Amino acid sequence: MSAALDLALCALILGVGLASMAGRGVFRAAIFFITYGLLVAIGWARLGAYDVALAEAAIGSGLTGVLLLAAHGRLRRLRAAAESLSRFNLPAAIAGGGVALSFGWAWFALPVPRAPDLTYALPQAGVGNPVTAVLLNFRAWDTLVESIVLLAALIGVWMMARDADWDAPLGLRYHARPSGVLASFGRILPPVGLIFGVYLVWAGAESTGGAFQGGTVLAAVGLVAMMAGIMRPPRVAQGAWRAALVLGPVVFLGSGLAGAALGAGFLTLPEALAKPAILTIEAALTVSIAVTLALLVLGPPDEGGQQA
Amino acid sequence: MSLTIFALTGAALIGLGVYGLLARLHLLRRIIAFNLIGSGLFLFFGATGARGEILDPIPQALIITGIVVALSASALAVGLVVALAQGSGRASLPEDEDAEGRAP
Amino acid sequence: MADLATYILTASGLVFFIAGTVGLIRFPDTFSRLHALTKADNLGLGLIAGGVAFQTETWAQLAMLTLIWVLALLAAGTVAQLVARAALSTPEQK
Amino acid sequence: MTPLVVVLSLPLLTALSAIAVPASMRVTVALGGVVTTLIAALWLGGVVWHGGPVVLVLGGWQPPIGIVLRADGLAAALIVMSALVIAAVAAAARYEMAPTPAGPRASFGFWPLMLLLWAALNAVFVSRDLFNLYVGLELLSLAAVALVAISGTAQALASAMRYLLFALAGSLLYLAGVVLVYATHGTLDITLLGARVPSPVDALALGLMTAGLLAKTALFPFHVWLPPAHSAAPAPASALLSALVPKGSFLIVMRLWFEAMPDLAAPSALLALAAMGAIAVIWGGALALVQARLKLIVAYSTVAQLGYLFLVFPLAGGDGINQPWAAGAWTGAIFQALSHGLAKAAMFLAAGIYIAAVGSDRLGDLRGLARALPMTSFAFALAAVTLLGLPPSGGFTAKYLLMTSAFASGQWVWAIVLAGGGLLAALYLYRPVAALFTREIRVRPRAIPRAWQAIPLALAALAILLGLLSAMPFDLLQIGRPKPAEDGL
Amino acid sequence: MTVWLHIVAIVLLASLGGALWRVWRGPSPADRMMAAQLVGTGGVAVLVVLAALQDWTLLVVALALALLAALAAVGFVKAESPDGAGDPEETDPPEDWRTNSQKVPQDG
Repeated sequence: MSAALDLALCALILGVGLASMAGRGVFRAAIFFITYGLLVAIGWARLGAYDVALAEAAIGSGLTGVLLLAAHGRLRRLRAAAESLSRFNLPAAIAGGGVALSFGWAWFALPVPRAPDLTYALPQAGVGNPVTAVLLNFRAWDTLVESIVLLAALIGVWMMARDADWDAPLGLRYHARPSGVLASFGRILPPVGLIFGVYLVWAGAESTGGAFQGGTVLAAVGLVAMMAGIMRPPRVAQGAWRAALVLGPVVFLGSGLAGAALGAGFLTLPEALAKPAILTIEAALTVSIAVTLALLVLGPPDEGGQQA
Repeated sequence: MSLTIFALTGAALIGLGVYGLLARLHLLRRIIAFNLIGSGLFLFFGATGARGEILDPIPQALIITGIVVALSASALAVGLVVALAQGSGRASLPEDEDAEGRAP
Repeated sequence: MADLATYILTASGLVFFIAGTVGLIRFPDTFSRLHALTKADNLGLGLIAGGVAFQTETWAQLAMLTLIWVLALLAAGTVAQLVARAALSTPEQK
Repeated sequence: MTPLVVVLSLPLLTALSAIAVPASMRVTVALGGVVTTLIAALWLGGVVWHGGPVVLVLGGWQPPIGIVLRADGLAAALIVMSALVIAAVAAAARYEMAPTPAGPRASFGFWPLMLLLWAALNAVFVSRDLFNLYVGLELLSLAAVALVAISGTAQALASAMRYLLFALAGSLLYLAGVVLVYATHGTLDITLLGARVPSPVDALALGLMTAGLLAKTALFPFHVWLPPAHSAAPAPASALLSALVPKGSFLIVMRLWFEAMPDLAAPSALLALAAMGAIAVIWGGALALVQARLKLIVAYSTVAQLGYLFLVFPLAGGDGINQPWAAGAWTGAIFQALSHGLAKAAMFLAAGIYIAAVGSDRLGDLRGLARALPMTSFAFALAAVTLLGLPPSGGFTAKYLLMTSAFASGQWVWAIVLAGGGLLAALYLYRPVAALFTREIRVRPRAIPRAWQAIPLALAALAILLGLLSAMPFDLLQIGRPKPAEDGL
Repeated sequence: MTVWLHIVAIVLLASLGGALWRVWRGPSPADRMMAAQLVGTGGVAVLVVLAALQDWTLLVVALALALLAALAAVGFVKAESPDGAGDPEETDPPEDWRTNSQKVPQDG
């Protein structure tokens, strides 16, 4: 029974993946990719990877979807959204088929699993959720660099602005009917999202959740509020927002350096301090992730003028 | 059984993404293709991490990191595509435009 | 008893979901499809959540189920309204 | 607080500060960070030279649970070279990127992106964890692509997009291999992988990782993105991109083939790597010969010069690792990476000065500039000496070591490639040097501050010095070399 | 109960397949978007069922999906509006929506 469920789910995932690559029109491809993220999130739920399911639902489906749809809208207005008729391309199909087959072969050729033994390490990690323990303690350096990757992408996106627009607020100038459905939605959703996002960060220490998932939820409701015209997007020149961007990485790096200065070692969390330290880092990181993700999706300042 | 289903789905998704990346020239489509490859890879990885008696948390943590990195790259790529279209009116690379332009 | 309620509620939920999908496939134009859709699937979700609610172990789970349904309703109502108007205001396009 | 921690965290911290502080303080903060990190990098080099490899077990968690960083002689040498290049680039960027003529957008972005790129490089040079390397490479690539796009022209945006496509394809290929490695061995640590139980999946994993890294290193035939991208960026960014960025992914290829999976280094695979490198030397040189713009000549020369690096694989890899000539080949390749970094940065910074002076980098417009900009033009010529491999430069040491290994191992063909590549370099570099040093002046140049003119000269002089004082870096590079080679010495 | 919940999940997925057919066919963007919305609601329902079947923690994932369900659709209606930033409910586009910006772009 359970295999039938997985088979049905995987058939849908594959079908949606195929639909997002086949056919004409990038709009349809983008819509399929949104549903794809949702189905893959269910797939992660089936695999028992609940933290990943949460991340995929929030990032893979939610934020990437808005990103793609907004990009499509901009391209359509620039008359660059049209796509030529898709033709079957044999060399590409051979390459794709070859890659798929080699991974299929690899799955059956893999030796017996040899996961690292975490039994002695987990009790010292400070948090009960093993995924959070890996992200914030065992492999904290990865997570720190990853939060910086987000930041680098944001600076890169800002570099796409026209020089004339540089001082303008980020993204497009969103507006909506003040008493309309969208505005009401933009007022109701953020408080709920705020509570849920904070809950996810707090709960992530012991169960499903974490800074990235919580930050994504906060970014998403912030985006809704901005698109509904409730909240005004910041400008690059606003120092408080830039401080919010770097807060998390600074706290993270600062705690790592404190460990080194106090003799424990770089990025080392003494067992007694591990839990409060992780929660502090996660709290700061959530703020930065939320702001960074929201601004990433918002895009560079764009006043809609023509390119000089 | 179920794990094999997920792993092979992941393998097929990687292949699909590779096909799309090579065969489709519109840059937004290529960005989706990258995401498909990444996601298929993660699905494969997730299946390998679930083979043992207890679920290995390290692949899960790596996958979450990977999802965030993929979003960063996608956002930068989307920004580039829009800026490119603003400057040139095209959303494909110059060397691909002939191929793209010939189509009806 | 609780199990029976689950069976009945989830089965009815499925009926609504299937009805919504059939409407989505069969109805002739965009607006009638929109109409059919938003009511059927939200009722379906409500019934399924109601059915699952009989299996919950804690009040928190029950509260969460309720919240899920309320949020889905809110989203669906907003989205249906906005998308319908967007479809009205933009001419037919590919 | 070890120097390694400082070298890793200070560029990050400075980048974060450069983002947060007001525009008026940005350059000061960035330069402060650059100088301090340069000192820390030299300190690290000294510590490694005297005390051997510096190891950092992050969080106290040994692999396979945690991540280990290790600065061996190779990593330390690359860190010191990067710090020198970035110090020069930052000094030049004071004139070019802040705040005019580049505009507030470019000057906002350049400093944090440069520092993030630096942080990524240092992280990649010392990381022993394959997934951590993936995250570091991703940071490196995104910062590099953003630096290309900074100019904002349609051509720069298209080049950046092409670069990003290659970089992302490379990342995914590499990640695919990493996934297979973890699924097979349950560890990502390079040292632990060196002692792994071999599996049939390993070859696929190594192939995928290598292919991805080659795309990022722009080895032939994956080089097409490099020249347009490197020439479209602002000159200080071009210097970073050409001199430093490809070394990050190349170092990982070396770590994989020499340390993680040396047992898979079959002669045919090593031959294929070197053959691609040899074609890159010839093809890149030939294309550099026909370019009309200085930055494109210099960028195509990067394609050629990176090709030399891959000659190390058949000369020092596989069974060759136990041969007496392996040490020379290995050290020669690293010398090539170091001297190319210094010389190439000098060339791009010189190109930036020419563009600032005459508003163009077409060879015709550069005619006679040596009289107006003697220091810069002398620097360009000096850097050319290194790229040609003429004594007493670092490039000479590199090519001499590779050449003697090629003769010693009986692999004559690589010696021919080295000689042919040098000849081609002489031809393609003769054109700009001859144009610069001719008597007639085509365009009247704008005045350039003397301090700015001196920056490329300092770098070019360092590239020469690397050859003159080659004993010290030679010793440094032997520290922490892959084990089997030590028996061969 | 376990078997029944499996059946519910499978039937739900099949119904999602029907909605996906509408995403493929369109014809209007609104059709595709609304069908994707149905997939979203159905996905929440599947996760609710899986929560009962596997682990109640999955309710958190379902909640996140429900919370973000409207995000893509809001992005869609924004992108569909004439300037990419509007609202289909605005009967007459406000004249002063650019007042907070510093410069008025020159059309041409």
